Amino acid sequence: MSASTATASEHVSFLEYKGKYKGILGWILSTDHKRVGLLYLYTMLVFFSLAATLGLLMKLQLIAPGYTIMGPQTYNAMFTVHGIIMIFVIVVPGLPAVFGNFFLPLMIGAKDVAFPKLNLASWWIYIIGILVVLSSQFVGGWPDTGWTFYAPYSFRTPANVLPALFGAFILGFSSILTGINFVVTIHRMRAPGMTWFKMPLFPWTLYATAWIQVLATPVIGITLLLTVMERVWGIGIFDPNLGGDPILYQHLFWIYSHPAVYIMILPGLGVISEIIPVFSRKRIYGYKAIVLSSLAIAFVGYFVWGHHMFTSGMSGRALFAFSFLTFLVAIPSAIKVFNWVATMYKGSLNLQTPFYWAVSFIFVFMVGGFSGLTLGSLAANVHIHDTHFVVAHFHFIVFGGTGFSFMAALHYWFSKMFGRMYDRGWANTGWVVFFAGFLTLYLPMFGLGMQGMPRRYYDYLPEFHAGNIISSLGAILMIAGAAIVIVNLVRSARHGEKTSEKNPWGGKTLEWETDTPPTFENWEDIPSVEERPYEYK
Amino acid sequence: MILGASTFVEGVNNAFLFILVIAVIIGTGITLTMLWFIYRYHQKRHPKAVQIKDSISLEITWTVIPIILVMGMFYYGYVGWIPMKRPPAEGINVTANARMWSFNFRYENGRVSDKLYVPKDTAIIINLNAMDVLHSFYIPAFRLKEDMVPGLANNRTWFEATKVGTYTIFCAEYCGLQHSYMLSEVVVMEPEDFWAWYEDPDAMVVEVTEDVNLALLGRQVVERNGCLACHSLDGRTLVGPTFKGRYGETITVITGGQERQIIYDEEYVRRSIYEPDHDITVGFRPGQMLSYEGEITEQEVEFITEFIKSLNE
Amino acid sequence: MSEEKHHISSYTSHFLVLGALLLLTAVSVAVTSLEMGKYDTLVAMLIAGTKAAIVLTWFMHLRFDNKIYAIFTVAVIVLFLLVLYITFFDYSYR
Amino acid sequence: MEKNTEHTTHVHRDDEGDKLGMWLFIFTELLLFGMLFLIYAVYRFRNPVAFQLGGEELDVFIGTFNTVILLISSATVAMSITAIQRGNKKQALMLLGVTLFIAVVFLVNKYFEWGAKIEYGFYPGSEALMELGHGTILFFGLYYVMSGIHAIHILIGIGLFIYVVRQIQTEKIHSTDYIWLENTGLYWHLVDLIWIFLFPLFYLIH
Ligand code: HEA
Ligand code: HEA
Ligand code: HEC
Ligand code: CUA
Ligand SMILES: [Cu+2]
Repeated sequence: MSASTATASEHVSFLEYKGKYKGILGWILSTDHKRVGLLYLYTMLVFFSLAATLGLLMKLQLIAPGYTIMGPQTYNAMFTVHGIIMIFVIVVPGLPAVFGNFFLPLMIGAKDVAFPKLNLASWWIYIIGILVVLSSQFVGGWPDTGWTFYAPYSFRTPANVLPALFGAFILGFSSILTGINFVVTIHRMRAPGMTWFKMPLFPWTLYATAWIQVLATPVIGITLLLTVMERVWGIGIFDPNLGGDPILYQHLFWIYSHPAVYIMILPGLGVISEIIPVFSRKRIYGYKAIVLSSLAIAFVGYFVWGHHMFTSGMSGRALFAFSFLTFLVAIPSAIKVFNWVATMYKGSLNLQTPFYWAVSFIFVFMVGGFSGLTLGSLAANVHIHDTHFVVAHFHFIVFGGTGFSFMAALHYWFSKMFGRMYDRGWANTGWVVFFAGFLTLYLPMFGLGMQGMPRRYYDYLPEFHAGNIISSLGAILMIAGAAIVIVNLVRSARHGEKTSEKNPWGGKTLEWETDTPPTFENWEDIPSVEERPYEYK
Repeated sequence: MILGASTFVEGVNNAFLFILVIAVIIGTGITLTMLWFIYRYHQKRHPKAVQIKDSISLEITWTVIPIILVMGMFYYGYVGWIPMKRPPAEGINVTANARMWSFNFRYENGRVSDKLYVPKDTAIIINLNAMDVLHSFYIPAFRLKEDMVPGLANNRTWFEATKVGTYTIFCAEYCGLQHSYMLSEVVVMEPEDFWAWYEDPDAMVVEVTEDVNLALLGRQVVERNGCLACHSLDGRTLVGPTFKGRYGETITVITGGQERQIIYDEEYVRRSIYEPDHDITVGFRPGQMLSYEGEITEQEVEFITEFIKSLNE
Repeated sequence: MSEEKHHISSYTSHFLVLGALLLLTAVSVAVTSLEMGKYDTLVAMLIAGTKAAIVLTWFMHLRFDNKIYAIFTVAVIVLFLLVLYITFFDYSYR
Repeated sequence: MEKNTEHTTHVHRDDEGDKLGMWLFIFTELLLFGMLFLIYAVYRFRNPVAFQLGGEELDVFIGTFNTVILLISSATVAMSITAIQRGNKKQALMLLGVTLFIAVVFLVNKYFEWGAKIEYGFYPGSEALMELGHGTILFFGLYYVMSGIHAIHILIGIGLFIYVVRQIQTEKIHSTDYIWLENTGLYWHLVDLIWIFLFPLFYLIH
């Protein structure tokens, strides 16, 4: 690790670099931020496939009313595990853990993150958390509470929810550690000359995200812990029979989980802010506005949690305040969208796969965002709360937002990460099928929700059949698209065309100045920065 | 959107439409602009990008305009919602009881029903009462939804139906295994019909026993009270033990932590219904089944017993 | 970076701080016997808040360290108080 | 913990960074306990009388005693940092020894306090408690949870102190490299900080 080995490892990429350990140990015990990032990526791929398969099975069950392929207990367990994995294992750590780890140090000109060992530890904690969640399969069956674990059902259900609660609690630690790591890295390790307002936008969003991770995650930690205690000892805090208030549980849950949705989306917004200028060959429009809007989202996002509880029996005044704040929190997102579009204006657009993902991101993000506004409106929410409209909203914005930006980032940075280029033809085909499948799958759900089909329904009345058929067929189309995209990427990572081109897209941020793939400690000399990012001439 | 049949419909629909219109206009606008840029400024047609300076006034414009728009959205949402929170002083009071996984409705004169019967154009004030976990009282056609929270005092909602007809009531808050089967109906009638139903003397003192099949009556009671969500009639174990082939058997239960053998007889059935946690059948959890004290009469217990007995044949 | 100057607090100052904290504890215990009705909690919290501020400023060195820590700490406390305040939008008007 | 000595000595040592990391960790702790205080506030607001009566069940003397010794231990930690900065290893070790001792005494006190309550039949889920009103159940539920989680933090603190003492003995921590001690100190002050609020909220309400 010391400076002397750095000379020996000159021009050896981090993928081939030989450290203390060999083989797989060289990965799972490596503190190199790039390897940790890839570890997260592989783990996520595995569990995403698992949870996505559960999603598909649910859609198959819903293709017709009544029993089609599973019973209600299985269905309930499925959306619970699907939700827990998708939220706590995939999209919350998502972009920060994979691309944040890999690219944050590269983009700010550092050799690693501030606490590399802690970084590795957070991956291990993450793995342990996942295993604990999944262990429920073997100790009393999968939980059946939904990912929200609402009291009092979560301590009255006969299913064993303890492993899931505990697992999610552990996953929270991993998230906190990543957050601490990033804040310190960004404060202390920026390259000489990189002032705050010369920092690229992706690190900026990571910074905002990291603060939410640090300040919101403990809330869910203590909430889940209390639920565990409630179930084991009956302390009464959320149990109405003992004087507790179930609505207080919801407050605590959403005090975390609303900010958490911005943990999911902010880094995605950052990625898009990287991609749009690069493929437009243009300076980003409104750099400062975008930075400030990220911080504003992070801050205001703390005070809108109550919009998940509009029909919960909360006081009218609280509803009023939460609805008002919810509308305010939409403004910074609007600012970003306008600035992105303005960036394309009079650019010189280079149409590549990452750019397709980015543009389709803007589209689905808009649809998701507008449906969010509908949900934020008091009167409308009363009708569509807890229906498939909500399901459509969050798949649009979580899967469409975070998922699409994840895909965009993967394609954008692919060659830097693996030293190989993906097959562009397949990548574009995959995107088309995926996008089409996505719309077919989730658009009908808006209709179903407006008609009044509640969510978490194993079975439904015949009047909801039409929408469900289309949606289920869409799921199949989408799986096909996703399979093309993923198989193409997995194949290309192993056999794709080799490249050591440092800067295939003509980006202006620091990560494009390192070798492809980067060497073990990224830089021989830490670069120094004079210009603002994205200064195209 | 779907048909509407209450006084809230207009407010909700307006809020919805207002947002929808803005969303469609801005959404299509932005999408078309992007597509146009993609076409017009494609590398081939526009090889050299033109760098433009940021403009503060533009940033302010597209901050202020959305703020105005969202305040409009907030306003419509607020206006549509206000009446839901202001039940009138006069109206018919009904208590809606929810438990896993059925609703029932109790009227002021003591009449209990598993469907909600209401007169048209009259305010109905519903006291929401959840007995075990969260449920939610949802009538899409009325644009009405309110969670039923155990232990929450003053948990009320109200509505005024405007069209005669039958509409579905859903439970919209996840409440376990049979959540999707926790349905009921609201029947909106002309006021005369309603009052006739309400004061129907036969409804109160139902059964004149002679020549009626008690087991059949029992079956009705069991169906009406949602027992079948947890107890099967064919030997399968659902949430609770099956009803089939149990009557008269010697079974093992846990009473106050002690295992003991008892006979499944009428006395046991009565205790199971009124004090379910007194004897817990081995292999099941206490606290799942709630007491039906005050909801199922002694007479009905008799019917249920006959019904369970009849399943032995 | 690690060569920055460090402030070294004297033992005397630590003793003074401790003395102040103990004094406030004593006051806090003593006041409870006065019946002040609804101001009880307010007074208790004010005293506790003062003690907390003392611990933060001197024992935890916020006064001498980089200002950023103090700013962050205040921001976090404000955030918490806002969350608490907003929660009571519900409970005060139910 | 936040830092690792090996890495910092080889590649780059950044005491400020380590301290920032510790502060961030403290913020997470503040919010974690903050939420418990929020729950407390809500339930006290809804059950004022029961909370008052509950408070009278707790022994003010033990509470005050624990407060006083915890404050003293905070001072000794702070002083041990001064000692290390001045290069006075022996004094630092002695002061840390006092802190450790106090931490243990605190736990012993807690043990007896809890023990007496549990013997009395007052613990979550106990029959005696269930017979009392909802407010009382909540008061004692919160009392056990909050002082329990606080006690766990004391335990972790004891572990940290033992580690730090060993590091001082082996000269890994010395007058120019004492960030571990400083961070442990910060952590300990946090534990104190929380107790400063727990004490009046549980023992002093009337
Ligand atoms: C990535 C995650 C993510 C993001 C970013 C958002 C963003 C938003 N969400 Fe969403 N939400 C979820 C994930 C997310 N949500 C999840 C998972 C749930 C369900 C949880 C569960 O119950 O299981 C949920 C549920 C949910 C509800 C509760 C629904 C219910 O149960 O009744 C509400 C209600 O207000 C809501 C609102 C919003 C709003 C207003 C935004 C805003 O931030 C959106 C802002 C974006 C835009 C507005 C679009 C872009 C702007 C323009 C194109 C410019 C023009 C704009 C204007 C004129 C304003 N969301
Ligand atoms: C990131 C978040 C995320 C993502 C991506 C998805 C993806 C999908 N979800 Fe998800 N969903 C949630 C988060 C997510 N979901 C949450 C939080 C809930 C709420 C849970 C609750 O109520 O508690 C929910 C609930 C939910 C429901 C509602 C259940 C109900 O209320 O009754 C349904 C129903 O259709 C559904 C379906 C799907 C489907 C079909 C997909 C599909 O789109 C998945 C598509 C994925 C692919 C197409 C990838 C396929 C790839 C492969 C199979 C691998 C091939 C692999 C290799 C070659 C390596 N989800
Ligand atoms: C929420 C689920 C649920 C509902 C609804 C329910 N029960 Fe039960 N019931 C149970 C469970 C679980 C048990 C076993 C535990 C016990 O003995 O309390 C049980 C036990 C019983 C028993 C004893 C059965 C045996 O084989 O030992 C009887 C009789 C019974 N219930 C009758 C009824 C009747 C009548 C109704 C409707 C009016 C009803 N139950 C509704 C869950 C339910
Ligand atoms: Cu009752 Cu869902
Ligand atoms: Cu939200």
